[in-house]
Amino acid sequence: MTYDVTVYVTWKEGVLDPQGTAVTESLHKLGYGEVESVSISRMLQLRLEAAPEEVESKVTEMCEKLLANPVIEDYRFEVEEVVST
Amino acid sequence: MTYDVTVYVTWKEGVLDPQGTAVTESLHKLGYGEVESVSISRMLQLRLEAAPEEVESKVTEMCEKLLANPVIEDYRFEVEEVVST
Amino acid sequence: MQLLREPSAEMIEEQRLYEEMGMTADEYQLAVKELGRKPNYTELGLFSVMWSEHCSYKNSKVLLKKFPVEGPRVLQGPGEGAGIIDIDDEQAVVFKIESHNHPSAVEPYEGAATGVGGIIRDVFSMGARPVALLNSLRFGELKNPRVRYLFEGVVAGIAGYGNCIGIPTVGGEIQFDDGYEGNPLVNAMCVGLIDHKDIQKGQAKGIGNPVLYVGASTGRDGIHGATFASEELSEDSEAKRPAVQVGDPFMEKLLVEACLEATKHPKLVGIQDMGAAGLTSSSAEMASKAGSGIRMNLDLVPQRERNMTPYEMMLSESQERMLLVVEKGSEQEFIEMFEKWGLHAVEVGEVTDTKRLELIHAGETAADVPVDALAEEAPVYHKPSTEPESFRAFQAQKPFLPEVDTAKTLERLLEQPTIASKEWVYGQYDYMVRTSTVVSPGSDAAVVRIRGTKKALAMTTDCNSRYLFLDPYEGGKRAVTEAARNIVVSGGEPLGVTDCLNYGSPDKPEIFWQLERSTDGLSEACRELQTPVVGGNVSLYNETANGAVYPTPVIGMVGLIHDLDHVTTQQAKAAGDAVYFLGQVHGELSGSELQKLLQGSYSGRVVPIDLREEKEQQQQVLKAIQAGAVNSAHDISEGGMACAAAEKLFGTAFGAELTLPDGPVTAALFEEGTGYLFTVSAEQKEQFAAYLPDAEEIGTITDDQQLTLRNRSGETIISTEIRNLEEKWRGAIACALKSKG
Amino acid sequence: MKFAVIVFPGSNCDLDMYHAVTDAVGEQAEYVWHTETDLDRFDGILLPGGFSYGDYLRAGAIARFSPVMESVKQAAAEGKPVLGVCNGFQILLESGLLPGAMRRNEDLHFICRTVPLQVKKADTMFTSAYEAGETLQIPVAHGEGNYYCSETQLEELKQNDQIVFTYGAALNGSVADIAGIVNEAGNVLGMMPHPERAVEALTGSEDGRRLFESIVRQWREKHAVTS
Ligand SMILES: Nc1ncnc2c1ncn2[C@@H]1O[C@H](COP(=O)(O)OP(=O)(O)O)[C@@H](O)[C@H]1O
Ligand SMILES: [Mg+2]
Repeated sequence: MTYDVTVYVTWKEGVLDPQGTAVTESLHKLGYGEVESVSISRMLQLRLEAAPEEVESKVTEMCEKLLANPVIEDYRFEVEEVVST
Repeated sequence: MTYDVTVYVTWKEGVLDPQGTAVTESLHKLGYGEVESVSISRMLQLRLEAAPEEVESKVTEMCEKLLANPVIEDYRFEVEEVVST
Repeated sequence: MQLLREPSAEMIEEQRLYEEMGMTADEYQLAVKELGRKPNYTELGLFSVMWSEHCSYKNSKVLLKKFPVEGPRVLQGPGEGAGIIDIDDEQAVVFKIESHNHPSAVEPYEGAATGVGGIIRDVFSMGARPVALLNSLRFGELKNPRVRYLFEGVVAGIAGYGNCIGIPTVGGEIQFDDGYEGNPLVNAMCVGLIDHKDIQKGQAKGIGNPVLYVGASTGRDGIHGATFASEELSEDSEAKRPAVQVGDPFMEKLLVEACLEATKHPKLVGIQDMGAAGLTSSSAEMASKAGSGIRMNLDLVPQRERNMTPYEMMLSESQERMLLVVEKGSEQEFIEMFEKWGLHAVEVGEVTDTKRLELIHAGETAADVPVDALAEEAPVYHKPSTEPESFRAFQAQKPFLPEVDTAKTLERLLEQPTIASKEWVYGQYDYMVRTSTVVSPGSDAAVVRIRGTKKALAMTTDCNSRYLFLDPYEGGKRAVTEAARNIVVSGGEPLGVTDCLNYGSPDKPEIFWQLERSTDGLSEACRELQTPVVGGNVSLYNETANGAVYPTPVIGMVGLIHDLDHVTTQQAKAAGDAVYFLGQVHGELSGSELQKLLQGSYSGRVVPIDLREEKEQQQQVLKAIQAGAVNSAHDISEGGMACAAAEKLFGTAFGAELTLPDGPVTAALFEEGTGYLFTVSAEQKEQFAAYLPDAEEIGTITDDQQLTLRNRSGETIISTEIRNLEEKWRGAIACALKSKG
Repeated sequence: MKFAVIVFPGSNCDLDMYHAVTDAVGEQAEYVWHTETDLDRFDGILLPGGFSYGDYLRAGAIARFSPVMESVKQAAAEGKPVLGVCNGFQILLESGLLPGAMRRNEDLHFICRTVPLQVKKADTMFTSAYEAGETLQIPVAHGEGNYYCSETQLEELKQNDQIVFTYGAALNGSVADIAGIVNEAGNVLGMMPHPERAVEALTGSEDGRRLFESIVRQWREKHAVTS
C-alpha cells in the first residue's frame, strides 16, 4: 500500500526557540502587536510503501532515529492511505 | 478573541528542497528503501488577539509580507479559537 | 505555589535528599556549619552547584596548584574568566579553553554549539574582542553509526555557532579512538585581543551599586547542568535530557557588541558571564572576589517560563546571559546602551556589605548564604592514588619495532582519520571572517594578524592522549612540547597555555594517579618552556560502562609572531630547496598510529623528553625562522616523518627525494615526535646551518610530484606519486562517513 | 568616493567590507546602523555578509524590513551602486531588489573555501576592471547560497544579460551555477562569494579588489564631468 504520512516535529516544552522569538519581534515591528507568540517547527511529508500493519511502527522508528531529535523535540504523525486512481 | 493559528509554509511545486532530498537519502541508507520522497516544510504556530472577522486577513497579510517567500514557497493556515477556561 | 512542594530543610536532612543533588553527607554537614543552620531547598541547590567539581575544582585543586602561573608577560593568571598575556604596545591576548563533553554526548549539535558560546563569553567578559576560535575533539571510531552521528553533529554545532557570530574557527585537532566511544570530548577555545586599559574583572564592588541582568531570559533548561557535567555518563543521562541547552548565537552576537561597548564605559564596575551554575556562580563569585554581598530580587529576573522557583532560576543554565555591576546612578545609561542593540538590561539587585547572597522571591527571603562559603569554602579532596598494574607492564615492555610493508603502510596511515586531512571539518567553519586569518587550518598552527601592527598570533590545540595512556607523565610533557613546536614552526614565540583536563572518575585511584602524574608532566614542561598556565578547565567523570577515556589534557597554546615576515607554514615552497631533518629517531613505536594500525591497541614505553634540550632546540628553530633562514617548517607528529614529508607536499606542485634519518627503517619512517622537517633554499643554507648545526640535510624538493624515500645505503624504500597519497588523505573522512548506512 | 557599510543586527562581515574599501582601495567608508534612514551623503551602498537576525525564518527575511532598507531602495532607484555580498545578497533577494531566492546548500553543509569564480559579464559598474571569461579566486562562506529562480526567470536573466558571476565548478546546487546577478538597471549587484575577503595577498587572494576599483572608477568617470 502507498501512504502519505505527515510528521509534525515540535519543540519540547521549555526548549528555547530563538527563531520564534525573532519572528514575534519582527511581526511587532511590522505593526502586528496583537501577536503574542510564535513558535517555529517542522512538518515532514513522506510518501512510502508499507504493509498496513507496519506503517505506524516504521514511521515511529524513522522519527526516533532520524526525523526528530528526541532530546529536544516531540513528534506526532498522521497516516493517510493513497488511493490510486 | 484569542486565536491559535497554524501556518504551513511548503515548497512551491518544482522547487527542489535540498533538505527533503538529503533526508530521503539518509532514510534509504538506514534501510528504509520504501520511502519514496520526503518534503520538509516550516510550521509556525501563532497565538494572537483579533476580532473574528479580521483574523484571516491579518494572518494572510503576515504570510505575504514575512512568513513565506512567494518566490519559492506556498502557505496555508488553520485558525482555532482559544477557549479561555 | 510551587515553593510549597519543595521539601523542607528537615526533610532534606532526614531523607538525605542532598545525595540526589550530588552532595555527600560530609559536604552537607559542612554546608550546615557554614550556614549556621540547615539549608532550605534553594540554599542546598546553591551549595550543590557551587561545590560541584565543575565549579569548585574540589578534586583537582591540589593538582592545579602545581602549574606555573606566573611570568613576565602574565597580566591575569587563572581565576578570572580567561587568562591575559601581554603582547607589547599596550595590547594583550586573552584566551581560555573549556569542555562541553557531556552535553555533546547527549545532543551533539547544541552541546557543541553552546560550548562555543560559553567560551566566547568568558573572553569578551574580560573586555576583549574575540578574534579566533579553536577546538579539540575526540570521538570513537567512525565505523560506529552513533559515533558518526556525534561527529557530524558536533562539527555542525561548532560551525553553526561560530559562523553565525562571526568569529573565525581557525584550528583544532581531532583524534578517533575506541577509548572515546560513548564519551566524546568537545573542547572549545577562544582567543581575544584587548588593550591593557580595557581589562575588566568580574567583581561586585561598591555598596549600593545596582546589579544588571542582560541577555536571554531564564528558562528551565540546563538545570543541574554543572552537576550533570560532574557525573559519569550512564543510561540515565538519556533521561536527564532536558539538561541540554539550546544556544542562540544571534543573541550572543548582540551581547558581544553591547558588552564590549559597556566595558569601555567608565562607570562599569564588573561584568561576568553566567556560565555553569548560571546566576548562582556569577553573583556569588563577583561578590566573593570583591569582599561584598549581593541582594537580588528574583521576581525581576527575566523569565521564559511560568512559575519558576528560586531554585530553578538560580540553577538554570540558560545560555547567553551576563551579569553586570555598574555605578549607582548610571544604570539608565547602560540600559539605553543595551537597548540600542535590541537587548533588555534589567536591574535585578544591588551590592551589599553583608558578604551574603540574599535572594528575595515573592516578597520573602528565599535564600541567605555567605558568598565565601559558596565560592571559596568548597571542600578540597586529595583522592587516593594508585599506580596501575598496566603501567608497570608497559614499562617492562621491549620497544615496539615491527617490520612492515613500508609503501602500503604509508598509504594506510594517511587514511587513518586521525591523520587524514580535516578539510571535511574545517571546510564547514568560516575560518576567514574578520579577514585576519593569515594561516588557515591545514598547517601546524593557525596565524591571525593583529590589524594596525606587524604582529600576529599563532595558536594551536594539541594532546596526543595515546602517550598519556601509556605514561601520563611523559605523555603530559609531550602534549606541551608538541603544542610549543607547532607554535615555533609557525614563527611564533610561545607565550602561555590554557589547558583542559579531560579524565575519568577521580574517585578511582588509578585515574587519580593519571591526573597526578600527567599534571606533573604538564607542569614541568610548562615551567621549562616558559609557557605559564593562565587558565583552563577540568572535566572529570568522562566514563561509560566501558571505562574511562584516555587521559586527555588538551593544551591550548598561543604564541606571538613579532613580525608578519616570520610567518612560516608547513608546505614546501620551491623545487630545488634542500630538506633538513632535525631531531632523533629512537626506535620505539609504542603509542604510535602505526601500533594502532597493526595491533588495534597501545602498549609499551614512551621515550622520555629532555625538556632542557627541547627548549634550546625550539629557541634555535625560532631564531632560524625569524632570521629568514627557513622556507617551510613542520614538526613530526602523528604518522612520523613519512607522513610529515607527504603533508609538506600536499597542496603543492612538488615532490621530494629524501634519505631517511639515522635509525631503524620503520622508526625512521613512522616514529612520532622525533623532530622537524625544514625546507631551505640555496641562499638560506649557510645561515640555517649556523642556527641549526645539528640538522641533517636529507634531500631536496623536486618538481615531479613524486615522493621517494631511500634508506641510508641509498636503496629506495618508497617511491610513490603524491597525487595518489593526497587523494587518499583528503578523502578519508568523507569516505568513512559515506560508505556505511 | 564614500561608501555606506550597512550594519544589521547580526551582520559580521561589516568590518571586512569596511577595511576592503578603506585600507585596500583607499576610499572612504562609514558604518551605518540599520535604524538610520538617510543615505544621501553616500555614493555607494554596501550590504555586508553575516547572519542578520540570526538568519532566522529565512536568511535576509527579517532584515529586509529594517528602516534603512527604504533608503537603500531609494539609492538604488537613484542609480547609486548597491552591492550585497552573501547575507547582503540574500537581503536584496528578500527585498525584491533582485529576482530569485536562496535555499540551503545542496549537501546541507556550510561551505567555506576559496573557489574559482567566472566573470560572465565585465561591462557592469562592478566588473569593468575584469575581463569577461576571466576566472577569479574568491572565498565563499555560506550555508544558504543555493540560488533558485524559475525557468522563465532564468530565461529573463539570460535575455537581459544579468548573470555576472558563475561558479567555476558546481558548488552548492545553484541554478545555472549562478554566483552573482545584477538588476536590469545594472547598479544593484548581489553575489554569494566574498570579494572583500580577497583584497590582500597576506590573507590569500587579491582577486576581489578590482571589483571595488571598478565601482570607484565608474563613479570617478561619471563625476569627472560634473565636478
Ligand atoms: N577540529 C578542527 N577544527 C579546525 N581545524 C582542525 C581541526 N582538526 C584539525 N584541524 C586542522 O588541521 C591541521 C592538521 O591538524 P593536526 O594533524 O592536529 O596538526 P598537528 O599534528 O600539527 O597538530 C591543523 O591546521 C589543524 O588546525
Ligand atoms: Mg604539527
